[in-house]
Amino acid sequence: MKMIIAYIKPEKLNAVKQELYKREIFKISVTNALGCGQQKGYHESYRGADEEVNLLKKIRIEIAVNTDFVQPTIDAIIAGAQTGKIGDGKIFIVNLEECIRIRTGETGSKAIG
Amino acid sequence: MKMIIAYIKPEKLNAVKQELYKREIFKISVTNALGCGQQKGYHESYRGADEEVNLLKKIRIEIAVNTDFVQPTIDAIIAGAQTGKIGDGKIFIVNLEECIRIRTGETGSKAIG
Amino acid sequence: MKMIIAYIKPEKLNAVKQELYKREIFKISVTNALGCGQQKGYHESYRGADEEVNLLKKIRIEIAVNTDFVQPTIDAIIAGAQTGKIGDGKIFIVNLEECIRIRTGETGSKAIG
Amino acid sequence: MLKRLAKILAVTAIILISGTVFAGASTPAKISLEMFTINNIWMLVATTLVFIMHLGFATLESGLTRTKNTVNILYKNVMIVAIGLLTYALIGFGLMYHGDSWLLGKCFGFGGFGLTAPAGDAGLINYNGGAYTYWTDFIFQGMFAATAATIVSGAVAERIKLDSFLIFSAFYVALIYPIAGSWGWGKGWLDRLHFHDFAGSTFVHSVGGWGALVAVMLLGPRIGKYVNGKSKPIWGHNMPLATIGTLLLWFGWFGFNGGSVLSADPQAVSYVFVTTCLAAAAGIVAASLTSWRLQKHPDLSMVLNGCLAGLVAVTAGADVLSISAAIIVGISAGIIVVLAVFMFDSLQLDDPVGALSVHLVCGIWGTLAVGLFCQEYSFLSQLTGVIAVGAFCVLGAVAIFLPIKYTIGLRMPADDEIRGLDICEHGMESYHGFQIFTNQ
Amino acid sequence: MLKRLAKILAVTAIILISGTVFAGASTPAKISLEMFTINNIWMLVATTLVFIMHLGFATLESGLTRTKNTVNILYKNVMIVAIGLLTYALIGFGLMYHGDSWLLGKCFGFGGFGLTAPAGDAGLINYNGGAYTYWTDFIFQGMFAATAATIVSGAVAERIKLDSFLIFSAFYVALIYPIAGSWGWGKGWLDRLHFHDFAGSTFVHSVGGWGALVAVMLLGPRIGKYVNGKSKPIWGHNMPLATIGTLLLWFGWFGFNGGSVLSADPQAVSYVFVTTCLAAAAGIVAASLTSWRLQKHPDLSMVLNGCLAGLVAVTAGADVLSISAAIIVGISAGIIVVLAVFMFDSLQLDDPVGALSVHLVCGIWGTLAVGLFCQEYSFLSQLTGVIAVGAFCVLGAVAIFLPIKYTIGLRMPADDEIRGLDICEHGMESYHGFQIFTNQ
Amino acid sequence: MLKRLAKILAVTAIILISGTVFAGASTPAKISLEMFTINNIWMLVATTLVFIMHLGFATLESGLTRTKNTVNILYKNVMIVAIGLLTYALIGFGLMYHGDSWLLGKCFGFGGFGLTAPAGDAGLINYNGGAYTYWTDFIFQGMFAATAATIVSGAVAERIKLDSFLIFSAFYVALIYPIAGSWGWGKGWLDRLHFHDFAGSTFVHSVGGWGALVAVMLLGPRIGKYVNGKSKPIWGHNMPLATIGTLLLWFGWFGFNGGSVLSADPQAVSYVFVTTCLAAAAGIVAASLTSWRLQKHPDLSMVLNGCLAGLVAVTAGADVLSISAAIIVGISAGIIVVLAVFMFDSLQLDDPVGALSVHLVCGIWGTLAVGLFCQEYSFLSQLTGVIAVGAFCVLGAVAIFLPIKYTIGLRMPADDEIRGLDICEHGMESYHGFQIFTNQ
Ligand SMILES: Nc1ncnc2c1ncn2[C@@H]1O[C@H](COP(=O)(O)OP(=O)(O)O)[C@@H](O)[C@H]1O
Ligand SMILES: Nc1ncnc2c1ncn2[C@@H]1O[C@H](COP(=O)(O)OP(=O)(O)O)[C@@H](O)[C@H]1O
Ligand SMILES: Nc1ncnc2c1ncn2[C@@H]1O[C@H](COP(=O)(O)OP(=O)(O)O)[C@@H](O)[C@H]1O
Repeated sequence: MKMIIAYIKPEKLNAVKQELYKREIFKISVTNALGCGQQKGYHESYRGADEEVNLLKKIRIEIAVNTDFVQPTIDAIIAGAQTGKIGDGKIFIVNLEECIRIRTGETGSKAIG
Repeated sequence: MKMIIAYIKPEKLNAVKQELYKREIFKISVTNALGCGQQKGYHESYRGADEEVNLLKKIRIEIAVNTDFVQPTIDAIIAGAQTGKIGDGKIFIVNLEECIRIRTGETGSKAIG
Repeated sequence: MKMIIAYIKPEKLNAVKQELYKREIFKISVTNALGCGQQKGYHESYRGADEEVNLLKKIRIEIAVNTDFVQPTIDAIIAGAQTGKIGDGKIFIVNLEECIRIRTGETGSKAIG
Repeated sequence: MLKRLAKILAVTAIILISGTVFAGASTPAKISLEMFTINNIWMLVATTLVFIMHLGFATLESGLTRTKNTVNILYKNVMIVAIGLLTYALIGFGLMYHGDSWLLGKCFGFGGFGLTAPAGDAGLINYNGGAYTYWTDFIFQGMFAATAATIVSGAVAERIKLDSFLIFSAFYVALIYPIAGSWGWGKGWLDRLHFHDFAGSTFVHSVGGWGALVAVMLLGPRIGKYVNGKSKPIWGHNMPLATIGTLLLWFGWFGFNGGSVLSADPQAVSYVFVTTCLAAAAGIVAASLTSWRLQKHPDLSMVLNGCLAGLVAVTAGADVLSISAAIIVGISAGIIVVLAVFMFDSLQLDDPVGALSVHLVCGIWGTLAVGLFCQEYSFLSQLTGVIAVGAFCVLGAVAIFLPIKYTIGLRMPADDEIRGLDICEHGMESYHGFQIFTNQ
Repeated sequence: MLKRLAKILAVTAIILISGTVFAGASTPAKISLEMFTINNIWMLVATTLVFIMHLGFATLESGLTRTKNTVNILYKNVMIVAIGLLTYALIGFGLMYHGDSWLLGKCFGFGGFGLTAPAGDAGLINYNGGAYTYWTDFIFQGMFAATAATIVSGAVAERIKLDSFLIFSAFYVALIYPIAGSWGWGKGWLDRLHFHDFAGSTFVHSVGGWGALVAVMLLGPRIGKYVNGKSKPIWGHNMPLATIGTLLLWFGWFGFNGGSVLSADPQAVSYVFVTTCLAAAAGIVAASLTSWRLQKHPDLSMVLNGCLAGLVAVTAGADVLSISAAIIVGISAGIIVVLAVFMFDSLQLDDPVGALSVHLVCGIWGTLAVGLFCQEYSFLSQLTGVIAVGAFCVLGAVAIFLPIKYTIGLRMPADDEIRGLDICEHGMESYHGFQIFTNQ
Repeated sequence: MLKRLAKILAVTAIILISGTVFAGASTPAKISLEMFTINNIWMLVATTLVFIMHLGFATLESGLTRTKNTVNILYKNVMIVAIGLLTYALIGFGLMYHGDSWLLGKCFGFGGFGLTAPAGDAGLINYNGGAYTYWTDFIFQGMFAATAATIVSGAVAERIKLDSFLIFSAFYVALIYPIAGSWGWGKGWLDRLHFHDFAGSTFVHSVGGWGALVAVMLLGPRIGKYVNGKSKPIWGHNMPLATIGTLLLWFGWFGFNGGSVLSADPQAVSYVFVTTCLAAAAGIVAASLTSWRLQKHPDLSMVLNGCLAGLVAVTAGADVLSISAAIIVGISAGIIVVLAVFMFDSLQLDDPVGALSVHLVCGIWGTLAVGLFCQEYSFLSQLTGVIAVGAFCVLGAVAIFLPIKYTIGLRMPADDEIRGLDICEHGMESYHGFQIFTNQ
């Protein structure tokens, strides 16, 4: 099992969800995050003092999947989030050792979906 | 060492904390998250336009523990968060390679607690 | 590749960013979190009812780096966030199996920076 | 439920057809046209100020409760202004001020449905050396009416069903408020007793407070408020909003008390302004010190309650209390309100915004204070008024609530209460996009 | 763009030098000094109340839109008050109320730039049995003027360029509003036709509404509002703010309608208060029931719209409608406004705050209602007024917008619209530090 | 500290016992009862409007600072109204308006503690061709008093200890404000000099501003404001709140300036309305353009400051400036205020809300402008007034602050400042449940 973590642009969340659904990946968790990457920030100014803001609004997605779902998940995220412009985001994959469904206590691949 | 990540219902946080304390697990980190799982969402409507909301409010807990604390931690989360109803959440376990206490620079199992 | 997760005090974020930049680590993701650790909480009281608050405001940083950048990243976080007082936070290191740049589809170490 | 409301509405419209356009200017014989105009304009300005109290209540109540119920509270407050004005036009005004159409002793009378301005001078309300038009009379009194129901709204917040609350409010404001009011302001038996309630410590605030008490007892506390017998804090979500509400209420009180002189009499109105403001100020300082001492930290929500406590308490005697008495009434109200919040909490009567402590307790205190501080008023009469109105309101509220409880029910299902009334009753959020973290 | 504005400003200042300090007290011959003073003070209080409507619009409009555009909306609303007052002083007042300086039939006249109080009695405005000073006349009318432009601001929110909007507003309020107004209130041809618009259902609300309609059509909908032909909800971010806005608008309406009596006449002003409030209340109840039935849940934003709908609709006839007619006008406005929101949405005319439904549709309805419910006014005249003003405003708005569209452009670049106007136009955030989650 | 306050309170109550209930209506001999009533009602309406300025300050100041200090700011503002009114009743009124009880030249006099309405006509304040009651006089003046201390509150926000601030405010408003005021409005030596300050550019705004300047210098900047000699932005957390504050202040200013006519004189009051509004409008436009040019983006907080700058500046001469002069004063204030914000920032005088720039700088500018634009007033007298009041206030503020600094201290411990005053002083949060992200 793998844990897939992705940072995407906020306005792409719906598209990514759509693409995941198409590939029958229904369970995801989302948090809002600030990201500092290649993308240029913007300038905020307030009462004469300026600041370069380079922590931009991003959305962090966490999806735990069985190994055979890794590629579809990656494909879905790319299909939904790619614009080709800087700031599209990243996907990270981490090994997931165990997964437990709190409701039933089930573990492993059965619990993940 | 393991990193335990759990998604639970917000109103169960206090109960989970209680159960963790009972098992002498005192250190946790919490973020708020939105989760999309088996649980049915609800309908929001605004000025005539509707939307099915299926990203529900969840709380994400991150607990780094030494290996012998993994089972107690899982038990505690289940004890605190289980209602038996859909939406109770998931626990994920990832291998933790290193842990460093910023204050002292200590590493490994000493640093975790 | 490693995924470095750190919890620091909110007011140290700028200092940590500065130190990371010095070591040419430019890409980070940040979320706000609540942490429960060794640090004493504080007392909130409202209309006669009291509560001990021990979930303190923290900032969670996630940095994916190639293996040779792990030590500089740790050094930078410690340099920026250490005050020597309880509550300085923790650094956790997890193995990162894959990293994909959404914009280009690049993978691995090329994609990380 | 919707159908029922719709019918009531239709009836309203039909009956009100009796209302007619004013029949050209006319002045009361005794006072000059100028004086008539001044008095009338002041009463209208006062009406405008009383109106804004509804915004005060809406913001105060939503500020002191949680985000997940904010739309619901705002919705209720907006509806209550509307329901209050319409039912008062339909029936309340006729129940409260009917001249001398008593049907049952000096306890119950009825002057007829709808609004009809008597022709000529008869249509002018002569009062307190001044005069104003029939329409001014109605709109000023109508604005008062709705406030009583609004008081209930805060106490039952975060758990009552929306339709049940609206039905309760409609009946309470249409029947209980005006009948109680007729006993005093409508020249009924309490007025005979020389009972003095200048601007409504009893007739408005306590009336609302008693309704709130019944509601709180029937509803029970919010989930999570009392855990293993211990009271848990459930924080209000927006202190600026609560502060806006409190200061808008004070702002409106200039009209509430100042307008209750019922004329623009310079001495009387200005004196009422001074007692009102000094009592409010004294309430703030006293509540602040009390809270500081008892809670270790000064609690803003208590100070806001203290301000309102001073205002509510001085309302019964704003015209007759001496300056020092007004300040003492304010100080004591500021202390009492903090202790009352603790008391209701220890009785596990869950009142999210302190409405019982402010409106009921300090309304009673203010009414009794008139008997204590002013020789011309008897403590016994004041006490009689407090008890009689209390008994009537409690009975009335029970009589309205019980049928509702046993038909459509009073309380939200627990799951909905946890998710919040905004999503469950209105399908919307109060602060869309904001990240709200809550484990309650 | 900045330079252009700066120049306009300079010209203003210079021309206005003609304004002089008042030349000592003087009273109109016929009425007593007392009556003069009362009338005048009431008009000034009414002015103060109308002023606060700008805060009402600012909060309502920002509450019903997204956090990322809040600074922008607030900024526009603050600027509009300023621009409205200054241009009205410079030119608008002279275009609208110029006595009898008609240049083109009874359609267009001009009384000169700037403010100059005629000496002596000539400077006193005698109206409706009362009187007030030249300065009172100007400031009351000036406060009205800016509201028309503010109405546009809500409809074009979240996508229009700031400078384009400000330029449009300046011209619209300086030229279109006063010329249209002169036809009726300035004793022009519509007044001759016996067209009745008491306080501006047509001359203020529809004028704003027509401008908004043109703007909405030229701009197109917000990104993400219509996806594959389906309307998507774009939630307002702050319901307490929207409620504050609505109730402040009602509060201001006491001055808007009450002041439009143009004297402190007790019967007239108090009657207007009653019709205004009952129509607002009826609008609330009707919109609530309509929304409850059609949307399954009662939508707070619709109820707020319903309140304003009742107010806008009753504004044309607040002085002449019977009580029951006022209530019926309010009820129908409350129903109409909900349906109108659905209609505009299905036409993909994206109006974030419902300005078209409230101000345009109910403005028209209210104007026509005078013809339907009052025998002394002809439906045909009312219809003529509605159509003529509509045609003129649409042409005027197009004439102002098109040059802007083809020079500096009307609409924000898509990327900036997504990021939000606050960052892109103002370099700042409305709620700094708050975590806002949005995927829109 | 609590005990000390409690004692002061007790003394207040006792001394005030001298206050008595009004002794029945009576009119001044010369003017008609009607005129008396109108004047009096207008002054009371103006009082009501001035009152709401406290809500304006509370919301403006909290909107322009951070969430972690919001409860604290609201708390201070609510307390100040109360402290201001009570101390003014106790001693301030007697220090400021004591008829002719001078003790030290025309610099210091005292008319006695507490409130006592002189019997009969003697109790009526004859002023400016009008008249009003003793109580009206007190409550209008009392509302003014507290505003001076509120100005300080914004400048010292986010770092001052709560008890220290409250003690300072109590003394500043009880002693410094009324003594300075007595020099001009109390018919002291500045009045003799023909110094003109119509409604308080100097006696209210500068008095507050000088106190703020001393406080800011003694306190030092907020942690994180100046890093390595560079000024860092510390964003205000709630722009809608700041806008509400500003427009409520303008709303209140109708009473502040309009009421300062001290009668309902139609020409005078309406003229003051016009100058006040045009100056505010001019301040908005000028600040907007200045900010747009200098900061590249138009900064809403600057425009809000510009609005207030125009209002503060026109306040000294609202009755005597010509229309064009009023606009020029407004424009210059709008430019000055932006530059002043930059200047104070470069001097590392940290003023979170721009109180120094608005109230001190524009208060001075407005006072001097009367000397520049009106032939009947000498620039030298105006300058003398500015300097004398400045020197007195600075000395007074230092004399109050230093003992506090060396006993209980002025500034919060650094750790508490970082965590926020809401948690550390009040044990509560302003927006419970909201996720606030901050690295400051
Ligand atoms: N090495 C990294 N560690 C943590 N987060 C990262 C890393 N690289 C990118 N991110 C996240 O992804 C977001 C987009 O990255 P960016 O480099 O701007 O995208 P792209 O490479 O597609 O232009 C960043 O804002 C950040 O949140
Ligand atoms: N595979 C997954 N990946 C990421 N998050 C998940 C996954 N499965 C569940 N979650 C999280 O757990 C929450 C509860 O899941 P759900 O399936 O509704 O619970 P249950 O299985 O107990 O009914 C979801 O809302 C989501 O936040
Ligand atoms: N074992 C852990 N698991 C998860 N989060 C932790 C753990 N230990 C510490 N943290 C996070 O780090 C923060 C600081 O920890 P704390 O123990 O107070 O620091 P220190 O040890 O430097 O005094 C906590 O508030 C929490 O967010």
